[in-house]
Amino acid sequence: MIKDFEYFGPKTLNEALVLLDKYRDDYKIIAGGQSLIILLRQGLLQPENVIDIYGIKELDYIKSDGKKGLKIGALTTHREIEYSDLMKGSFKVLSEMEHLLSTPQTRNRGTIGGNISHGDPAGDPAPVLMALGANVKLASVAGERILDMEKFSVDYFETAMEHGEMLVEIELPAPPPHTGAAYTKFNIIASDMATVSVASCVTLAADDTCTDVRIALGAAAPRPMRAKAAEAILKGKKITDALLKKAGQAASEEAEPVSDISASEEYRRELVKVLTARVTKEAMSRAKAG
Amino acid sequence: MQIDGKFVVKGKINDVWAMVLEPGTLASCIPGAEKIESTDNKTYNCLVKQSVGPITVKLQFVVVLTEITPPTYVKAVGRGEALGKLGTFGIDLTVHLAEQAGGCCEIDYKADVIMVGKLATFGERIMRAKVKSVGDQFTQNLEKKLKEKTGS
Amino acid sequence: MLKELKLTINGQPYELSIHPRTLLVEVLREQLGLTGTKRGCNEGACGACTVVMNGKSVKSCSVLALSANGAEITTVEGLAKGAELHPLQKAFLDYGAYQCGFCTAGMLMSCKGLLNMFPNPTSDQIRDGIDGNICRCTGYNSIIRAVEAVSRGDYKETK
Amino acid sequence: MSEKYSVIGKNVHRVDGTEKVTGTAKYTFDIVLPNMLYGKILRSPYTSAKIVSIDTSKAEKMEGVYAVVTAKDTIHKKQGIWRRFPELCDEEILCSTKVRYIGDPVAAVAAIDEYTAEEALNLIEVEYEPLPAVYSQLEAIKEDAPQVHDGVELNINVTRHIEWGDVDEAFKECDVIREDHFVCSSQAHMCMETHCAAASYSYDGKLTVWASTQASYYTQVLLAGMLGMREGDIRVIKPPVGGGFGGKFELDSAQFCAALLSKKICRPVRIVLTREEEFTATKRRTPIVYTSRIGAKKDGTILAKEIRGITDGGAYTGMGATALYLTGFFSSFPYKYPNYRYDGYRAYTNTEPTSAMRGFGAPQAVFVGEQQIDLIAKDLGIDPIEIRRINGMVPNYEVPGQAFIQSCGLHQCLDKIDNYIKGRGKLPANRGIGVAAYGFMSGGIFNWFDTPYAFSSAIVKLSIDGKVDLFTGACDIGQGSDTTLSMITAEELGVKLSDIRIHAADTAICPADLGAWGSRETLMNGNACKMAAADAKRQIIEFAAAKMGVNIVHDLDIRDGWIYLADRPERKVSYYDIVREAIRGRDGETIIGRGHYTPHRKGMISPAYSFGVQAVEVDVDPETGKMKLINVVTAHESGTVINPIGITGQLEGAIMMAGGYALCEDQPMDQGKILNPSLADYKVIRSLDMPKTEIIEVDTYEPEGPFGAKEAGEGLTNPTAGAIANAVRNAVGVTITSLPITPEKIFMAMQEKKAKEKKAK
Repeated sequence: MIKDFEYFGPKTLNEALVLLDKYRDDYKIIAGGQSLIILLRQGLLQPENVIDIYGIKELDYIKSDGKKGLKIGALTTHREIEYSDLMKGSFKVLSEMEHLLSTPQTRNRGTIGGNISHGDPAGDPAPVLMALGANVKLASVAGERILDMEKFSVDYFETAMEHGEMLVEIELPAPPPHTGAAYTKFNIIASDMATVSVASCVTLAADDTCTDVRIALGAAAPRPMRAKAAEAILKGKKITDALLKKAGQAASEEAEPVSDISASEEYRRELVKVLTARVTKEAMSRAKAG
Repeated sequence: MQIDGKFVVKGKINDVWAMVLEPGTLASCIPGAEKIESTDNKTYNCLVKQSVGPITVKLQFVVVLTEITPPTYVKAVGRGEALGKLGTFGIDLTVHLAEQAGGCCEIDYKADVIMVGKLATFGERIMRAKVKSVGDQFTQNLEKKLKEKTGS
Repeated sequence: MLKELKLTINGQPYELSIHPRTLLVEVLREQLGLTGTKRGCNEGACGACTVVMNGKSVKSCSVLALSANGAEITTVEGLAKGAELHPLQKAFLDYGAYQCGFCTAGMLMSCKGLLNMFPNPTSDQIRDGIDGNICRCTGYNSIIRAVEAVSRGDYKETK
Repeated sequence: MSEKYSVIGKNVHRVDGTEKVTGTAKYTFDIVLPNMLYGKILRSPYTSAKIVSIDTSKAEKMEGVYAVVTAKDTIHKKQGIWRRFPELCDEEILCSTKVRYIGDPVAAVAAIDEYTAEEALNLIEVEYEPLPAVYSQLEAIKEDAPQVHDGVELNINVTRHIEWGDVDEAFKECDVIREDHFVCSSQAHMCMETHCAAASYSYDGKLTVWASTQASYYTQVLLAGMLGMREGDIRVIKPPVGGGFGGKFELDSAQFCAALLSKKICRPVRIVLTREEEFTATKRRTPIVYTSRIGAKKDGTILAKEIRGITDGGAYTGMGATALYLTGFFSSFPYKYPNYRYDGYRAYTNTEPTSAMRGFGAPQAVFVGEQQIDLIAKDLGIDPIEIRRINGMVPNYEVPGQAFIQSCGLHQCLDKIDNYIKGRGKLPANRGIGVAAYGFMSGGIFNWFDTPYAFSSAIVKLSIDGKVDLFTGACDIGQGSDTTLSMITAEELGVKLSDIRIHAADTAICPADLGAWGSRETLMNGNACKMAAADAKRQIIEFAAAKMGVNIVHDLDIRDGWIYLADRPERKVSYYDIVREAIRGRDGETIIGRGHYTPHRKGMISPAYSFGVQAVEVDVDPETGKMKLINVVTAHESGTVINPIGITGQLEGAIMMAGGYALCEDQPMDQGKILNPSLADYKVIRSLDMPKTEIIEVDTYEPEGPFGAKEAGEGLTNPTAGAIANAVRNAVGVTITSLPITPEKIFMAMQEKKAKEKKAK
């Protein structure tokens, strides 16, 4: 049962930030509530104050800024991203990822900002955002700061957000030409959280040399992580199957998975190995096609 | 839930033994330890704060050393509760120390953790991962501490 | 401390005073007696509590009622028009798309949400559209056949 | 009147259809009574502990709390559904001195709302003294294992032995013998409606209980025993039920605690279990470990089978004793083993009790048996379908000393599936089709409940306008028995389905019925309804014959609302007119038809058996071991089909449930604690995971069944796990002997196989 709390429903970002500052010591922000309400009901969270930001319309947007890339407001629902016309080119992976995320009702209600702020290492958006080189914008009464997505997730359900801060925007840089991105997740039931997930974004030169690659792993460590050793193997080279296999091996070694009821640590490493190679190959073929 | 591992530190087995049982050492090694007091040589009262993301749990428990064979073996039983009716938990811990060549000592530990109540129902996935990371951190801290003291 | 809540359910406006902790499903079932909407798990996993909110399907156990302030909500009780069943309801009857019936309200509302997005969904869209609803009895395929029939236009909605 | 039947075999809307699609059906979960309180149950957090003391005083003083009950408020009895055997009645429900698993109830609270009730639980102080505990059946039967129940040696709760022929001699004659080990896991019923009950005890000493139950009669009788009341003072009403699957026909904590609380304060109390309680503190599918030995001649004739099963009983007996029996019996299905031996042991453990679940020990038996048949076929170099043909049961086969099988369409099913597989041709790499054959019962003959009533009864009452009220104790839990029984009654009486109004499973107005389990309602209750309708029909025909002045050489019949001469159908009178006149002619006496059914001289298990063969096609990802179900084709026979849409639904639903058992449903534990007691962690097949399904109906006629009908629903849960295991072997060459068949297990087995092959080179 949920313990009662004070409820605030700010309608503007400013109102919200003032509330965050005022109740600095004991509040929880709720957006779509798709993760938070479960924790409230289990009694694991018993905040005095709940600040419901879902009504802040100014944070619900997707803007394409041509050369500068894409900006997504924190309160954009998964569903809006899933079906947005702006998810083109290498951003198409975002809509594909959203399609795999949980169930229609959750996608209708849940927001991308809420998802990554929850900090679940098995969440779908974070690895994709990391692979795409996203930055997140955090706001507080003191002002704004921009953080690399990689630095945003810190540990299990922990982010770099300070008390009084909230996530307001996700910024995606425009990809160079011949860039392709792909995402895959392994689970047993389609709507389930990832046992392991991998996102990969590859940029190729005219001669198909890999000029840049970013690989991010989900559910393979206490936080979504970049597989930098794997990237190093591929960067600057012409990617072959043999090289992909090597990269998969490297990713599997740098991952820090644990055993749980879904899979053993050993099996998770195998999955990282296979999926890293597969999804990077897909990203590469998209880069070529792009 | 089983957690086990072993590591080697530089130092004489007797020195390592003395240090491991010193409340001060434990207090500084257990992540989140707020209070660790020894009432006699066998009983420790502990208060440890742990958090997983937004969830913070205060654990209050008593550890009793049930079997001691200096300087090679100690068995400890811990029982306690998470404050706020979140549940109770128990730890059965065994530690073996073994002298190794080159003035080193191997510490081999095995812990069996049982959680009861709400604490236990919070996603197995997260709890297990957290316990492992706390365990890892503890051994790292201990290793560091031992290295400092033994000057290796 | 009670808070004011205004919402429109099946076309009827309501004004209520509720505890902030109250979930949308609790308002519907306990305060308004709209027990067609079920609760199967209380953790946002089974979909039995699905309602259509501002045109989209949501799990009413995962929405704070206050967060639905001002919303337009349709529950299973609002599907039929007077004595005339909704096409989905007719198709569910014809195709035996229910057994114990406990998931049916949520299932229908997910389908309604789907039809709001895609008036003539494909089989794949239907499968995806009801993936958030567990049915322990039917194995889903009869539900998919029923919605396919609606999608084909076998059932006309009375205007 | 060219077609044989007017009502049965037709696609109809279910009789409870409109109320279910409009949300107006009122489940127990929805019941709100005037002045009603809400109950919650305090449960043991320990797997095994002595209860030193329970202090409820703080909870009782809390505002909004109206009653708290503990074992002290009971009459100190233990209950169980195997009533004939007092030693198997081992469950107090509210524990007095000892708790035996995490979830065992110790107290219950009734309060003004659920929030208050739950808060009050936190104020109850229970002092426990933890005791040593045991968590698996193999540990439990060791000499020095802690005892779950005092005085039960080696924790062995029940044993079962089934034997015929001379097994030891027969093995000597076999050309090939193989022994395999299998492990079958647990499964949750996962009914959409959790266990719940509303109880209202009146000041004049009568109790009414609305319960989400599969057997209102059992609930009535067991409650009477536990409350020290007379059965007749208890009325149990079964509203629409949100699924049962075997999990709702024992007396449960919601029913008992709600009744006890209500009795204490004479106010209605409703208890709804949470999903977590449903997962951890009800009952679950019985996990079993098997050792199975099978021997055959070179030509594929199987001579002998010897199987041992040890089941994890959990903390109490419940229906688990029957699962132990049935897994042994169905391990011999659907083959003519000339020599057979089963030894079954059920061990108590400190875990959630295990009991009946759809298939009732048979899905486990088929997982084992159908893999082993495939394996020995491979040893012998015989096609899997062929070995099943050689040994498969046939009509009028007697299972020695156990059962007599009348109708049996197994061989036709094998032919159909054989054709289907051949039609698929060569499959791509890493694809495989696996086959499993099965048979299942149409209701159990055993009467461990010791009921003095007929197993099924029905009453048909006619209104002046010919409309029919049908009263029966049958429990529709979603499987559609209300519709099936209404169809049978309408057919027999010769009226339209819409002329029937069914009143079911209200113990005060309906005759007793053993409830919905063991696939018994269609055959057993169907026979009772048919007999009741025939009784009413006889009375109408008597009057019609006199009225029509028919020569006594003619037979009269009723169909489609007309009473007519069987051999001169054009001579007819309206059924509706005759009923009106008949009632007037009988001095206004209501026309009532009565029917009942109890199987006699039908062996020890069931009066009839249905059969089928299933082929499952899977695709395995060779790099990860992930398996996808592609298509499930089932050829089955269930006698005359009463309600075709109902059968399709049963079949597809069975695949969802049995496929889940094979793929992903499991209840892993750590020292007696279920690790996934939520739907986020307990995985069930959803629409995107559901394979295509095809059904091939094979025509049979069961002489014992109403209009030739028999079981169709529960048996369909049996083949899938075995067929999937066989399909995986055919796809990638590995044998998975434990459930569930996870990608990780497939992957690891493939790795092992590769390593072996490498070594062999």
